[in-house]
Amino acid sequence: MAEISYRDAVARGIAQEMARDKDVVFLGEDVAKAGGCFKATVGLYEQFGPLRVRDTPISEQAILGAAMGAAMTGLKPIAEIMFSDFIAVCFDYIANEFPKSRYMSNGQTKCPLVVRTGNGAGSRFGAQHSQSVENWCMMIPGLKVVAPSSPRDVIGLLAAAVRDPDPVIFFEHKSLYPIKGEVPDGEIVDTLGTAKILRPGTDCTILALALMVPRALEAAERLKAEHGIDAEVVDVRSLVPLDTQTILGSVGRTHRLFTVEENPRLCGWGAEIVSIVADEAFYDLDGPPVRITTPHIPLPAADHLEDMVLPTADRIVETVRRSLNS
Amino acid sequence: MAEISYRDAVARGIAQEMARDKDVVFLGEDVAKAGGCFKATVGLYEQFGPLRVRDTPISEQAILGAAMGAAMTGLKPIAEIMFSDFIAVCFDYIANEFPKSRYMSNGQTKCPLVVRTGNGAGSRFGAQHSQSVENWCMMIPGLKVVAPSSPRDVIGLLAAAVRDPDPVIFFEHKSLYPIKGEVPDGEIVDTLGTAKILRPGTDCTILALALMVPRALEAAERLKAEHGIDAEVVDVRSLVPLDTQTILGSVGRTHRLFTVEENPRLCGWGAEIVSIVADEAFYDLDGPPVRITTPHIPLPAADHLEDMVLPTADRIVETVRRSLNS
Amino acid sequence: MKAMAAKPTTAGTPANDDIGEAKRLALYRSQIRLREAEQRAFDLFLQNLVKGTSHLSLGQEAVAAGFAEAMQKGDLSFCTYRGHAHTLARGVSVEKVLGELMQKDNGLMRGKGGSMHLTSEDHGVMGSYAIIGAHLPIACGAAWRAQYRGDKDVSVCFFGDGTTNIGAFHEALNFAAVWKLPVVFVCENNLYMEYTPIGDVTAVPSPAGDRAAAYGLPKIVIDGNDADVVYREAQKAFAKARAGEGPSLIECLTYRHSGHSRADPAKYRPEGELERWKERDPIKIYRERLKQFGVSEQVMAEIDADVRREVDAATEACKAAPMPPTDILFTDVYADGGWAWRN
Amino acid sequence: MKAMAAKPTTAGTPANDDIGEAKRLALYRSQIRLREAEQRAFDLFLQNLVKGTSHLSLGQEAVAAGFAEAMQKGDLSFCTYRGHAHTLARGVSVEKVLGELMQKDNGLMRGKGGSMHLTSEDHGVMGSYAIIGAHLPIACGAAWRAQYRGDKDVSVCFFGDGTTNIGAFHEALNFAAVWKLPVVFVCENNLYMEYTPIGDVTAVPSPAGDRAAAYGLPKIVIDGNDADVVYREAQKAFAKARAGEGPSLIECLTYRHSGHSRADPAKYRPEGELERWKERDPIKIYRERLKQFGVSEQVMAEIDADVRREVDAATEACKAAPMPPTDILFTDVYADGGWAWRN
Ligand SMILES: Cc1ncc(C[n+]2csc(CCOP(=O)(O)OP(=O)(O)O)c2C)c(N)n1
Ligand SMILES: Cc1ncc(C[n+]2csc(CCOP(=O)(O)OP(=O)(O)O)c2C)c(N)n1
Ligand SMILES: [Mg+2]
Ligand SMILES: [Mg+2]
Repeated sequence: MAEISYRDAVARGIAQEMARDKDVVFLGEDVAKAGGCFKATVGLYEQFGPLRVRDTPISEQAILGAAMGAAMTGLKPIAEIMFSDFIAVCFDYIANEFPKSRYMSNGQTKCPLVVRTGNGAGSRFGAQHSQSVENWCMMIPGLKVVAPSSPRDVIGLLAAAVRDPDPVIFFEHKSLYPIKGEVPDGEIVDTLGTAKILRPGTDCTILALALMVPRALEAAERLKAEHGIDAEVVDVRSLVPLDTQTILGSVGRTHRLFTVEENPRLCGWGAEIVSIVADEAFYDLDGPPVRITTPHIPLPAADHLEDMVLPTADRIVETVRRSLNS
Repeated sequence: MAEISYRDAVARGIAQEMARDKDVVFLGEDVAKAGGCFKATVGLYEQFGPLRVRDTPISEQAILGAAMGAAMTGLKPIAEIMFSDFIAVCFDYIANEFPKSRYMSNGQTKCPLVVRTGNGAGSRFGAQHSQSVENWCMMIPGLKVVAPSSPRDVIGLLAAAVRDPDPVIFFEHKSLYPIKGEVPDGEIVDTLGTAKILRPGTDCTILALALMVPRALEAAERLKAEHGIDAEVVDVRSLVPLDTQTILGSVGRTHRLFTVEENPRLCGWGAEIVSIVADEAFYDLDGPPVRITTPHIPLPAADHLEDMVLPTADRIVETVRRSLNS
Repeated sequence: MKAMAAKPTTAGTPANDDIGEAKRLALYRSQIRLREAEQRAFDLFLQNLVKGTSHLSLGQEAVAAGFAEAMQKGDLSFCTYRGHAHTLARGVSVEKVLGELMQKDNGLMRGKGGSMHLTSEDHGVMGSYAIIGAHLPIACGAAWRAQYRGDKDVSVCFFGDGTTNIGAFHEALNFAAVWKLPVVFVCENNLYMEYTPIGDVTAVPSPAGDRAAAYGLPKIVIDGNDADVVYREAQKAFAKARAGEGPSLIECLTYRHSGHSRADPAKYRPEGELERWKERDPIKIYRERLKQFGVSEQVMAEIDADVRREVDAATEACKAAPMPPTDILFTDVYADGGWAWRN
Repeated sequence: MKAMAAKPTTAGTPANDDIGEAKRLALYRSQIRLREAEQRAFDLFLQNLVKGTSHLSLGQEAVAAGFAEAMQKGDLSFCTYRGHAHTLARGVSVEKVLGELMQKDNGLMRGKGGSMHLTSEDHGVMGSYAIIGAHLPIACGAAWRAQYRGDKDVSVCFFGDGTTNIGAFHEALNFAAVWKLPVVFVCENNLYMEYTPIGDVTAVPSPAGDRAAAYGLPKIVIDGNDADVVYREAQKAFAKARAGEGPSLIECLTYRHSGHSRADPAKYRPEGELERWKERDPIKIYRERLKQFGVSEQVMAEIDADVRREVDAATEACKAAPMPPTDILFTDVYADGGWAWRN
């Protein structure tokens, strides 16, 4: 056991997989010699050398296209897209190439790759460098989509993503990079498609992802302490595959659902899960399923403005309390 | 009154607006001399000349970027992206530029443009030329998103989109191009953000968009004739702004909701609307709100396979009947 | 049009035959086969038996044949929606290609992909891509794998003149050059994007050739209607790639006799253009070449007949073949064979 | 490094003074102003008063000043995240720029945009774009409007060396050339993308210059640390654009003294590189130039003091300014001033 940061967990996860399998290669902008713009890949270049850890031009389409071609022919590339907002400049690979080639070729083509990217707000970077865009990927059939909330999950889910035979988009939350957590020694491999109940509870289910997980946990403690409401907190972790069993199971016990997501309001993963629950567990619900999201606006740069728009523990407490008491 | 095709309505709508306002200009691939790959823009080049109707290179980023720059500085460009799947190669403009510049500049920047694009399945073009991608746009704050189902709406909503001061993404359904409908003479201007109740009913609400509208209408007739179920059919028409009043109003009367969308399953507009209704009209609902969608798979090319995956009148009838009788 | 002026650049004689009779006959056979198969596809389309869209490369056979004949087993082809010829040229059966166009169960991808996405990994055909430019970076990636592993195969990426104006072209060329990847980019300049003349939308006369220097590469523009010229240039580029000396960009001047796609009557051509290019039909050129090298009419006729037999048999097999079963709808989204996005 | 070798190419004398004293003083003042303002931004950052990120162009002032001084009212600037200098050079007040960096209510966009998105339409600053390459096509569009309407303004688009490798660069250059748009593309080659030397990731030695021919444009690579050189080249390009003769692509060799962004200590520089470039500091060069032309130390000192007064006053104003009110959060998403996506 050691306490390491989410940031260092990224490098450790990649190193674990590169040490295990020489087909794992890593490319991206400033990732090698400089150790990455968030310093999340420091040391990999030194450890694995210039053939396996490669700096690229500012050419996101070339990065993802090259990752795909390498994956189709036998490697297991990890590609970094520095900020997840930049997925927009290489979205064709995410939307039209990675997820469709196997199907269109009737199973001939494989695409075992991982795209890692810095997601989410909190750094006061403004509207083009702060978005949460996991829904841009969740909505595309044929991808897998993961977003860890802790250093341990970073390693375990990254390892699972690298070993997975399908294209996985791996969202690291920029505001979590400095946070620390306990991580066991030795190899860590987790399982995609599994949500985790982080805090069992009986009065309602709160689903959260990435940076929203610690906020949901804090809210749950306060709901209990201040209002006697016992909330179950589930870290969704994997949007595709989606662990609907855990989610439906939880709602089946608590009868109330809240989702906490950083996505802007419309068509986020909260909408998907609420729709699944409303359809499949309608008669389990004792009241309306409620989404807590960022409002449907671009993100402002100023710190106190940015802080106001993301869901906070306060907002979660207030929303749950009011909804359960009404 | 005249009967014209959805395809011809596109050219008529553009011509109506270009004749009215010389700031309206039009650009895209093969749109000018060749009249467009779907022949939806035939005659515009002849009528408005080479300065206002321009063929571009195969450079979707340049097309949308140029439209934005022109819009910022005084023109009202209409840009064509031939197939909506290609939005993936110019998604940065859709996701990061058009919708954020006004906000980031604290209101200094304007962006009055329209992106028209051929959306949807039914032509057996396979996975990269058949997608319904209106949700790719709906999920981005700052855009407006429209998808007409009839020739009259094509003209009226296109005119509204051109006159709108914000960026509007205008989804034409490729499989509707040949269908015909009555269109009044003279100028037609509709209103964005308004849904239309096409068939009043009392037993349930069926929301549909674009190609799904005629299927929903057919299903409603059959539900009535074969099962005595009186369905209200609402053409959503505009995803942003979303006419939640009409939608909530309808559900308030019928107490049951079905959405019929061509999007693949996850994070479509159906999920958004179901979530809104589940939250805001939970106690109006007499049973689970149900989404009828394309399954979450890439689209196959073969005709009978493609026909099987899109929602059909049959599937709507079956789903509604079973759900209402259970 | 410019290409019209160019005479076949290498009218070899038996004395300087660097290609040799066996390869020449193979080049001939391949071109005939592509021509016959695509002509048949067109006939079947007129009979309403080809579904969806389809993009023929009638008139462009010398490029596909010339490159494919220069490839070795293990070399990889990356094609576009206009990929029938390149797929066939790697040895995929006419039946599998026509079957896919007819969306039958015997098709290459059993109707799941359709004519724009022909893929046959067994033959090194690593896919046909229908988003302009997308496959250029993908070909780089395959070449990167070869470089990383020390494999000696070359990735060959085919695309059109119009494709040189899209961003992915630029990113891929720079990337390949910087990483010195064993990839060969082949631009088939058939003078048009869909319906718009390439000159109307391109800043330079040679859409690929005049861009090569931007990536530190030599300008190579060749007669794409002469299979020998193509074959020789392909060999050079492949040798360079295998020697670890990096990518090549080759512009082949050619012309499509058919419309852009099945829906296109190609009315935008200036009068006489098609006729002039038909005089430089690659098959006509190659028949003359073979004659020069002393190949008899009878040998050619036998090849023609042989090819026709394959195409006829394929046509019958496709007509008789069943539609794909509906259970394949939900297979092969993910590597586990299924499509489950939830538990 | 290559630029190190180049001496200032035009060490004019009063006899051949094509620029004239008034403009020279303006160029001097502008460079000092950019330097002082950015230096202040750095100081404020060290005091923890600059929030979010920020990208200084200390050392690159000659490019911004040279272009801005050649622009006319109505000409349009399109900048990147590294846009403070270009914004200031068009006449935007130091207070508004520092205010935005400090995310105060007196900022140019009241803290809604942040340092990467400086925009002041009143000054022709049509935005600063933080997605690499995005603004090149946008500048084309503004130029298209000018062409369509017969307006005589020029759109000027600034970007870095690393940006030449992204797809949008290629699309924009071709588009501008084909449409003959009045747009000037200015590549500030400061030798690095973020932390990676441009030579490591680019197929040609001059990332912009060696690409110009791919768009039918002449290769122009100039000393970007000499404001006179920049000013003259800008004038030429603007005249060409206004005459309807199409776009230009100008590569300016320069160097940033600071790190890529506030987080970057710039450890990746080879030893001595920064020092060598500081010898060619644009402000040092320009002081010498002014001396050559007989401008006294005292005149320069007065300008310096004047600028310092503006910067000091701006600093105080920004420190005193309130935070932006929270109600602006929900304004100006749409043209109606609000954010309503539903009724
Ligand atoms: C990104 C993208 N834009 C547009 C299209 C539509 N489209 C299909 S083929 C084509 C023309 C391509 O021209 P070229 O590269 O010369 O190839 P050719 O068809 O002549 O072989 C276009 C514009 C597309 N498939 N993808
Ligand atoms: C599409 C995209 N990719 C990557 C980045 C991250 N990024 C910001 S600045 C930068 C380096 C840009 O280098 P250059 O064009 O030389 O400009 P400079 O910063 O040197 O002025 C990178 C990679 C980005 N903002 N957008
Ligand atoms: Mg072509
Ligand atoms: Mg740079």
